[in-house]
Amino acid sequence: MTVGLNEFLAISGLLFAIGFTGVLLRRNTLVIYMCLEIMLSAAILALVGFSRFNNTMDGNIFVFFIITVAAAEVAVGLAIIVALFRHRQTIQVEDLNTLKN
Amino acid sequence: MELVEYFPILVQILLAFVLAVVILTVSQIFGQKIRRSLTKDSAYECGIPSEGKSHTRFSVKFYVTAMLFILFDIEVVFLYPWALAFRDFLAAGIPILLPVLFFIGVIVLGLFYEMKKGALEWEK
Amino acid sequence: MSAETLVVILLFALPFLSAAVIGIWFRLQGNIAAAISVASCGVVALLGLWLVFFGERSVAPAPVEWLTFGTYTVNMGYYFNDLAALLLFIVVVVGLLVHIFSLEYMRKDEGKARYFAGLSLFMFSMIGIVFADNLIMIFIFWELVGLSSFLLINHYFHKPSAVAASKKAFIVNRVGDFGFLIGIIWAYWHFGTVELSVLADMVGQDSDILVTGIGLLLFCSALGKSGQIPLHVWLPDAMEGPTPVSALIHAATMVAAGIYLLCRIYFLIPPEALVVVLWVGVITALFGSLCAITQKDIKKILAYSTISQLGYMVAAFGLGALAVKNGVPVMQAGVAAAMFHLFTHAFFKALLFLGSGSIIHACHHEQNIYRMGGLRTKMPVTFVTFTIAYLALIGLPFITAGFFSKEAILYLAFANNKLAFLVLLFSALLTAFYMTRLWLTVFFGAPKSEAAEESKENGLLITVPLGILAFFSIIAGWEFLHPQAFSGILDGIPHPSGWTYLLMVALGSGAMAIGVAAAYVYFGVGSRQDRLEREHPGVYAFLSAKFFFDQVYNWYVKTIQERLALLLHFIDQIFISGLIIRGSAGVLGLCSTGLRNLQTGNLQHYLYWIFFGVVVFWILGRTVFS
Amino acid sequence: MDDLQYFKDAAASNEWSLIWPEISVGLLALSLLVVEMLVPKMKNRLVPMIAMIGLSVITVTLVLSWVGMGVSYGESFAGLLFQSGFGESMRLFFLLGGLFICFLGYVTLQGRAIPRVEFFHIVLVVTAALMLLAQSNHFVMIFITLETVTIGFYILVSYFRNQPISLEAGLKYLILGGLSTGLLLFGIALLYGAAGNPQLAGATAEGLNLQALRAFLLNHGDHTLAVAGMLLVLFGIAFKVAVFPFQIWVPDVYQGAPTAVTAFLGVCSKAAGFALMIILVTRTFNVETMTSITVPLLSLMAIFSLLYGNLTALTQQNTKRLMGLSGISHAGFLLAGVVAAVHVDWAVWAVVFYLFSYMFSSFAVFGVMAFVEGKNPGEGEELIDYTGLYQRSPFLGTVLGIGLGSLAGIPPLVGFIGKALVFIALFQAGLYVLLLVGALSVAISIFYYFGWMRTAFFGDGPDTEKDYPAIEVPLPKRVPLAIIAGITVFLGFIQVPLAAVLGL
Repeated sequence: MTVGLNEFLAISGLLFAIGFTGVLLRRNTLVIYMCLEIMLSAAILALVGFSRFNNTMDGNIFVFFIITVAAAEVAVGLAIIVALFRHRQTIQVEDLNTLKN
Repeated sequence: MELVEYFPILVQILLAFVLAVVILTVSQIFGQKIRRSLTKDSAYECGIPSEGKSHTRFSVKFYVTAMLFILFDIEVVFLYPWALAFRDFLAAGIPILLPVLFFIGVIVLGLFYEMKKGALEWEK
Repeated sequence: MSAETLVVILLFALPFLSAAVIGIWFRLQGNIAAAISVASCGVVALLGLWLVFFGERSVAPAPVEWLTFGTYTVNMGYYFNDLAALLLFIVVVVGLLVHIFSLEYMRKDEGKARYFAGLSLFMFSMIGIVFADNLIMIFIFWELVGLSSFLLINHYFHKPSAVAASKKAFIVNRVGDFGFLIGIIWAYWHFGTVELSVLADMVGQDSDILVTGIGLLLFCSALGKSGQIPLHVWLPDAMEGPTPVSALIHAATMVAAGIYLLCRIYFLIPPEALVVVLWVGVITALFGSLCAITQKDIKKILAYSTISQLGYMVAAFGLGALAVKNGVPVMQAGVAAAMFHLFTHAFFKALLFLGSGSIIHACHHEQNIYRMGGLRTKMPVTFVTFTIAYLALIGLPFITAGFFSKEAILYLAFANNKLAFLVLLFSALLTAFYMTRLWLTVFFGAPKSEAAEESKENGLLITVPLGILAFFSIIAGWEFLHPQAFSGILDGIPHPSGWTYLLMVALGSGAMAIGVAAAYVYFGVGSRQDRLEREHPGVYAFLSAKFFFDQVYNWYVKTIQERLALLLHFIDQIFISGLIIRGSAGVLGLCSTGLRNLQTGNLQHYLYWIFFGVVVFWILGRTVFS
Repeated sequence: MDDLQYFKDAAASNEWSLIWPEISVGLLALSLLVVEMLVPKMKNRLVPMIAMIGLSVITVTLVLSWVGMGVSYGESFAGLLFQSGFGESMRLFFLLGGLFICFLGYVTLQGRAIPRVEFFHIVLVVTAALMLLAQSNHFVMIFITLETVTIGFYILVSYFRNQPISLEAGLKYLILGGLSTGLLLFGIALLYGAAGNPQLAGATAEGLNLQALRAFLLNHGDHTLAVAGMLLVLFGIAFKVAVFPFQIWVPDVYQGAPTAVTAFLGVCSKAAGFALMIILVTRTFNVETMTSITVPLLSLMAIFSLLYGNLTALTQQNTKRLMGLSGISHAGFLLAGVVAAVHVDWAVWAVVFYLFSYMFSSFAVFGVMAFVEGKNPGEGEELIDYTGLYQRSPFLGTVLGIGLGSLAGIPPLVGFIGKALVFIALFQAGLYVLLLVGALSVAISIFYYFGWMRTAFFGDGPDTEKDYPAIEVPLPKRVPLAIIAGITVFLGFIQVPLAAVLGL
């Protein structure tokens, strides 16, 4: 048998679900952030898969941009998380509830 | 492609697994038995018990450098397809040089900027 | 540009400028502000009178493109016919007198500048309503009038009651106005235009295109502004404002604007809608006069009497078209009767209010009629003028203006709808009853308080306007004096003939006589306290409960446990107290607090929220909708 | 080889002159950094000036260019961009927005130990991205510009890096925004995959190009992957415009962010989202098989947003949160307008007009907030702090009154016209339920807007014993506020100029 589009989609769907679940369940902001990146990777995988099985390059090119954007996002995100940690000494979500109601 | 072509990978995984199991069991069988107790298992059998976190926090400068590295590292991504297509495009007379030069120029400007900001000076 | 157009532009510009100038430069110099405002009003009055008597009637001679949406352009022009002339006459005359009156009445008030700015703003908006030639313009000036009334009621904003009253007025009016707005949109969608003249032609050609819904929605506006049941609740409270304001806005002009609007767009109101209009008016007339019986605050009495008189006008309008000639409803009679009563009522009710203002001014802001008394000798001018107004209101036959206009309405009712006729007649009797009570208690007997003791007649600034208004309260009803300017409207006044005429006079004046006599016998002259209250507390309590509109409202404000009240008095409760007075305690307030607790500040919860949002809407998208 | 030919054509379709405003805004942003490097001494005064002057020059030139050569129309950059009247008007919108935000930032940042230059730099970059976003015609373009905007906002929201609440707001926005990005991206991937599927007739190689996508959807609008992708994309954008149920982040982030950023977020970010909504819902997904889903779905979102925003705002005491929550209800209005635009073409312009009116009115309010608030976090943000504002500073009081009145939709201010237009559009589209809910929510909104106004004008706040200092606003800083307030009133009476721009 061959590895077809469906396998790609299954895995990317799985990644997406894993990422989403992690985002929902983990308490540590950094880990949540990683899970978000996993969701992005899921989308990337889907794009690559489609791009390959639809014989078009757009998907692959798009992936470059996504990677760049993700990198920038990570840079900013890490900066924020680090700065917050230096003020609060914690990045557990349940401790970050000054803003409410 | 045929799943068969993945066979070597399968073999390798199996090998790694088997090897680990074998070594552990063998050592369990032939290694000398020791009486285990809490004191024996603790880090120091004598002297004061260890205190404090095992890992220490390190300077935020690492984060800064790491982020900058990520950014500049990723920008390179765009140069690969460019390099691949460069020759053909140039031959076909498609403007390809100047746009990339502009792109790199912007990145260089960013580099100067962060130098000016002193993000790269380790000692301060 | 024709002279008329120029004058109209001036009429708009002057009050607006004076309001702006005062607001920008003279917020603190009360006297300068007063001078500016009165001066501008005086010029406006002159120009207005010129326009009324010599200006030619014209429909949007110089329209200016003003707002555009879709494929439709609303022009800003004016539409000046005898109807508009009539109201313009009232607005400028009463407005000027009230301005002059205020000079004395508000002399020591620290918010003088604010007050006169408010008056000017009101004149601007009111003139806007008079001239507006399309529904959207009317609506916008409608809101402006509401705003200026809001500001003026709020004049004594350090009094919580005034603040509450102003808010109540504003919100209740907006309730009506949303009906109005929807009506306008619907009308635009249905007829494709909102120009009054164009609409008139369309309906004239084919009266089948009328939609009852549109008529009723447009009627909502009058419901709010003219204090018809169930949106009447704001008018009595509006008496928190200064008395001249009550005279100008809440008796003579603004509350009459509702009737004016109805008459202006009468061709949009199909017979089915008119039945509703009629009965709302009739019930309001009865309701108002019943409530007035037990009030002790002189201004509250007059307020309820205003409600009931407005009820008369609305009823008159509703009656007008019940006579249908070859498929097309004949409105002229109703419009004429309503406008005629509006005309006379404006003068004598304004006079009543100014008179009470003069009394209140003299009695150091004492408003309880049982703490006045014996003012006949102390304030002769006020007494005479007030008496004239009083006679006009109860309709003293053959002399006073009120008699003729009320007769016209009663005759119309008699001709078209006997039941309505009886109710109106009865409320006429009640009117005589409570007004006589007021009159006897205030002016006769011995003074019953320090204030009344040392009260004395006011200066010319107050008495002259009273005199002028008294003059009009008499002659406004004499038809042989009606100028050519108003012929377009007043000629349509229905006249009974032969024995019907005699019957009308007999019944009308009979009811009046009975009312007066009953009040005289029952309350006596210059009584110290309310006999009804003393002897029949049950009846008194029932009446003074104003049919529990306000009672339940206050009671709710105190306690929110009682959910039943919500169902019974939806408008009063949710829209006024539940939402406005006690936003944080009312039902919506509770929802609000409940919803706010969703904002736990915990990122995890937010993530869950979004997750469930995605899931729910995903399922909706994938199953229900597709 | 034909590939090269393809690229040749693509390169040939690059008409750089079309996007001169974006380019010049970007260069302006870079020049700010250069300026800081060259003259570090006077940067605090110089940089904001350069930013504002530059932006205003560009704005004027843009408008003049319309008068001069009219509005260009059609695809360019190999279908990445699509010039149209809509895009042009949004360009103007974002330029004006960026301009005023620079002013607000100048006010907010004064007397704070925080770097200035980066703020204006990022605002300019974001503005350029927003302007491109409004004209994008290709999912790559949409994604890049949207992410540039979002990442810029991550930084801006947590800009007061010495204040934990600012950082916390930034973090919350970061995580939730990342989530929405994930949804959006996955949706795009699915759409792309569905559109390019060789098995399907009418499959397109350009699955990321909106026209091509629409051409595909015309045949396969009910394709499972396509519908799934469409839903995910809509969810992703719904987060950006903060409509129910993706509105939950709004109050916290708005409160934590610096006021200038709150204004930027509340107006320009929202507008960007709605520009996308219009591009996608009314120009791409507008095929029967999909409108049958989108219309009821979005209507539901709009209804809930209207109710949620207004009800929650009723008892809100913090002005920033209040603006956020009322913003949700305005988003509900706009979304309703978008839904109407599916059926009625000119409703698009109603939405744009509403966006403009919303921008002017809420900028007036935010401008006042920037002057009232204190330097410490959360200082001067409560409603109580507005007690007797009119007495303390008649100017600010008046501007606030105008802004709030317009937001509440009191005629004759511009907010009323905006609402009226949306109402008419809804009526023509036959969406009566939305119409009713809209009217009801306007009635509710009157309450809290007027509560605020009364506190500011008649000053009977909860505790009047505490005396509030008068606020002095120097003349040069009055000018922008006065202009904004003036426009709010002026457009209320005469819409012709704006209508002319919008082609209403």
